[in-house]
Amino acid sequence: MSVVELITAALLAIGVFFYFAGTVGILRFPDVHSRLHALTKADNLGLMAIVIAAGLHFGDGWIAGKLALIWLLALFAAGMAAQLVARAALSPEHNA
Amino acid sequence: MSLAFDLALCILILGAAALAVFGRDLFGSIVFFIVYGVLIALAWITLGAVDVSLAEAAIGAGVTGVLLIGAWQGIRDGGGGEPEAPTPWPLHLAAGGAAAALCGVISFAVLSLPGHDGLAGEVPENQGALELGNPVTGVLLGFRAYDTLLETLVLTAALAAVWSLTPSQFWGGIPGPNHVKPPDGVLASFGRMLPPRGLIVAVYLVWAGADAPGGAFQAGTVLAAVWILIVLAGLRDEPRLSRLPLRALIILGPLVFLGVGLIGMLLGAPLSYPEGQAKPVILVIEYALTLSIAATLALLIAGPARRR
Amino acid sequence: MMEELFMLAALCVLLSVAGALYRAWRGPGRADRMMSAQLIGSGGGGVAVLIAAARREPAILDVALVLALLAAFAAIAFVKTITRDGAGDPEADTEDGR
Amino acid sequence: MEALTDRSVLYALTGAGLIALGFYGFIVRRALIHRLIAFNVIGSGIFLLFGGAAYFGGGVDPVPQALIITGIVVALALTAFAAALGVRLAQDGDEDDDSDDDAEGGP
Amino acid sequence: MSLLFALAAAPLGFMLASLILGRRAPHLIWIAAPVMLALAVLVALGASAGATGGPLGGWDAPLGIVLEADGLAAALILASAVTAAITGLFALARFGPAGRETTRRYTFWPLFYGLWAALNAVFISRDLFNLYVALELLSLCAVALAAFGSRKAAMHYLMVALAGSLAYLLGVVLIFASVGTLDIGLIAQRAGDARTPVLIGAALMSAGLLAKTALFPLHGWLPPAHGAAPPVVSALLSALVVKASFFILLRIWFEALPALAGPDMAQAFGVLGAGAVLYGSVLALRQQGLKALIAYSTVAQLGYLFFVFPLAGAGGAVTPWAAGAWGAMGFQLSAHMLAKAGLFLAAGIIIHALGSGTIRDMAGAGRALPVTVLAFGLCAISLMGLPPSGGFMAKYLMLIAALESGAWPYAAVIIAGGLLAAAYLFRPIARFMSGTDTPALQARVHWALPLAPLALGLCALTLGVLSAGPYELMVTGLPQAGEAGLDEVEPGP
Repeated sequence: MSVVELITAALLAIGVFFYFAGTVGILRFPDVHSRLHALTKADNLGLMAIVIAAGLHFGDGWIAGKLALIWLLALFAAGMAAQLVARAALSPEHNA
Repeated sequence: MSLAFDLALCILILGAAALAVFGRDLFGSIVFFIVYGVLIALAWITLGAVDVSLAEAAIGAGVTGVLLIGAWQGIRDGGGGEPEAPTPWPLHLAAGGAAAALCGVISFAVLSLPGHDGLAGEVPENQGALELGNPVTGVLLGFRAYDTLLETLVLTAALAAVWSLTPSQFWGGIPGPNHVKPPDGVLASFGRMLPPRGLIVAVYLVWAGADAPGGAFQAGTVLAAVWILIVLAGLRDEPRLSRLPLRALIILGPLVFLGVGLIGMLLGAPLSYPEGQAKPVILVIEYALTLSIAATLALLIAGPARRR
Repeated sequence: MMEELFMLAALCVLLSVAGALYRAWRGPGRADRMMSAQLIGSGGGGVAVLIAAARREPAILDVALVLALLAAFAAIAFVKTITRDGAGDPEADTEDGR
Repeated sequence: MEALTDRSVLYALTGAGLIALGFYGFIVRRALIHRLIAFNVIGSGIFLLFGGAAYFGGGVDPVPQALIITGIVVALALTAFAAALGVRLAQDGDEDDDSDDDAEGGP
Repeated sequence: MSLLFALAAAPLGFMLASLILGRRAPHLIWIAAPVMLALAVLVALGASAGATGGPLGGWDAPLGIVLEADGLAAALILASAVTAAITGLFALARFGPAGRETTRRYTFWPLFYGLWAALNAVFISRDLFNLYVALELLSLCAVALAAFGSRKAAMHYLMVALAGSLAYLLGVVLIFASVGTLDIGLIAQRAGDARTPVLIGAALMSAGLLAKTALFPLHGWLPPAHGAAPPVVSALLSALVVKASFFILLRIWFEALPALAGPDMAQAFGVLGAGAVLYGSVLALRQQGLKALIAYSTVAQLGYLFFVFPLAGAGGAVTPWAAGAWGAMGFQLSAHMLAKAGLFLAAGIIIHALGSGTIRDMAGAGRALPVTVLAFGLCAISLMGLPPSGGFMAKYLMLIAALESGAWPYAAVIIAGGLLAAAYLFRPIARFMSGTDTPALQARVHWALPLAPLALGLCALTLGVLSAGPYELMVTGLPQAGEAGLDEVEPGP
């Protein structure tokens, strides 16, 4: 196993760990807003690790750009969605 | 490992579908339907059908989900729907029995399929004439272009059908609610940020579609999503449906497609492409279709006019 | 070897997303359900990236791109249901400074 | 268990399951949204079955892929119209409030 | 070949044009009607020498799509073109040009042309999946038009249509997966290799198509949807739309899978058809509304079509009369198109002029609206099967075929159906003629309007008078199975 492969494997492990951490948070945290934290932050870290691992694996600049775009889009979407859902969760109707 | 993944995916697909269809709460059902759409898109990836996966991700998970949300809202605000009269148990029993029988019969049919090569060999053999790298685009716009032509007109007809539900006092007006515009809110800034990127993705998809997975339908759907996002963020209002440029945009793609078919007819064979010029002609059709599909889908989701 | 590893990771991410969907099923609030649209966007995108790497097929990345783009789309549509007609600004009531 | 080692059969059978599930839902659920979801579940089940049946190791035969894309778009068109019809039905009911100007002209 | 493509492409072009023309779109029918009639006549002339057609874009089956018009298809294209053209001109009264655009004046036209295009596409296509797309276009336009009358009925119709198209699609998928082609001709050659999945697929397709054709007992959606719509729309739906799914059924069983259709299946279709004839007629007798009566009559008349399966198809029917049964079905299809459209249009004029839709209030309509009632009577003659109409030819040929092949229960149903039709149609006609005073008209009727149902009624009559030509056309290119019986056809090489 080469160094790059080792790093890739490590990144994959990190990514999966963050995804699992996010899931545990979503399942165990007591209220909507803390669950939201768990979801948006952990999952995007996980995605980042995975994206870097995939970029190393492909080893191609053009593909790395596309991967970066995917991660950025997901990041922006998560940030915005978290904001909006958090506010929506404050309205009484939504907790009905 | 791959098999374990496939198994897990199939079980999840069935579970998500069950929750979507049998959920008590309509809102939850729609959520699970979107989840289901994403899972189906993943299934198509593992089957190696990236073109279908793109279409399913864009249409099945994205647009249909948003469409259902809009319908749920409209039905709720109209005061209809939500409390569902319980269906009598004999119906459940009969339907369950019929469904089980159906499942058995179909599974039996699937397992007794003889197994053959289908048309997998024919496409690459003939693809050279179209100068396209992507066989699926070759089928859609070459070998079975007539299907695709009718399909785009199904979309156009669906738009006419949706418009036919406009209350008469609002005809030619603006669809959808009047979105409040918070100029510096999260939504607005996101709405400003996302469209250029969505535009890039859409252009890329239709450009790549000739030789790699992608194409007019996928790109048009992404463009439509961008359009709707701009409206939802309150940056721009929906256009007035009586506007001539809008209507011209809607018929542009089908008209170009139909026109190419008719020109081919005058030159000998309908829906054939001039020799050596197939690729540029197909690209022109694809670009025109992308624009029209985007407009049509966005207006389908917006629904009939609701304001003057 | 690496292919297997990527598929294993894909399986793990898939299962983790599935676990999180339990919350979307249980609720209790609509906000919990809305979150899952976001969740499936990032999770599904991750799985697609992993499969693309496992098969060395960059075309699959386009699916991840579309999923990431449209996850936001669904999330916004969900949040918009908060008011009648979906016309209102979900940020309006709780904002004090702007 | 041997059959399950074949990916194509697995997906085709999943498709069959989805069809049955959607069929049951289409009959027993009354709310329009549920029925439309069931309709789309059956539709994608049929496509999945199609994809599974047309899968040959390396990928799905391109002709079925094109047919499936066409089918997805057609299903979307029908869903959109059904949703619009359902909304109008819920909002204004069945009475014809808006044909006055048209009915003057003739039968 | 080019002609067939034009047959589908021209109305699609008119559909797009009507979307952009807006307020001026109704005038388009003045161009569309002659163009489409000319195309239909050309196709009929071409097909009378034998089936015409070819692959689209130079891509032959199994890869490409083949279009073909045999004699029956050409006859139906012509009959539907006449029906649609006259109905379209009639529609100018309600959806014609006006000072400003309104919802229905605008949306009627694209849906109308879309429906016409889809209908032609169904008649000429030889590809199962292409038929699916065409059928969906047809259903979509039809449901949207039905919603012009009652949205609730349209929703019911839509649900049936959705279920029907899913069943059809599943069948197409199974057949493609079994034999690797969608072309009807090639399926006939290859179906023997995989009987079980093909048969399951065909059964699913048939179930879906039966629901869309509204064959008893799946007819529940039809009367409310057809009865409540504006008369123009009812005419289109009742005369044209339900025929398309029946036509696909014919293609499947007589051309794609003749070797797989057993006599039991043919008899089952026949029994359901007989049920439709009797049940639809009895219910038509009990209707109070004029349009509801005509709608139930459609349920009954559709039943006759299914007699072609036992009479031209079932085992033991290897008689020269099988071709007669095939021709009878062709007459029934085209005569019902013309007569039913005429009945709905005439009923529309009467209801509009008198301001009431119940038969009881229509006393003396014959004196107030003589031409309209004459047209109603002419169409009714064809529907009852009285000579010398097209409907007479249909029922006469069918009766002969039934008696000759010893299927006397069908003969009895045909006679009973004719008597019942006479009874339920006589009721409104007697009412139109009753009393002595002329009722006051609630609304003015343009003098040209009654000419439309009159023309349709005359066409239905002419079909019977000049029956030799149409008969020759309908049995041109007759599928082998229609001649020799369904199970007599050996699977191809």
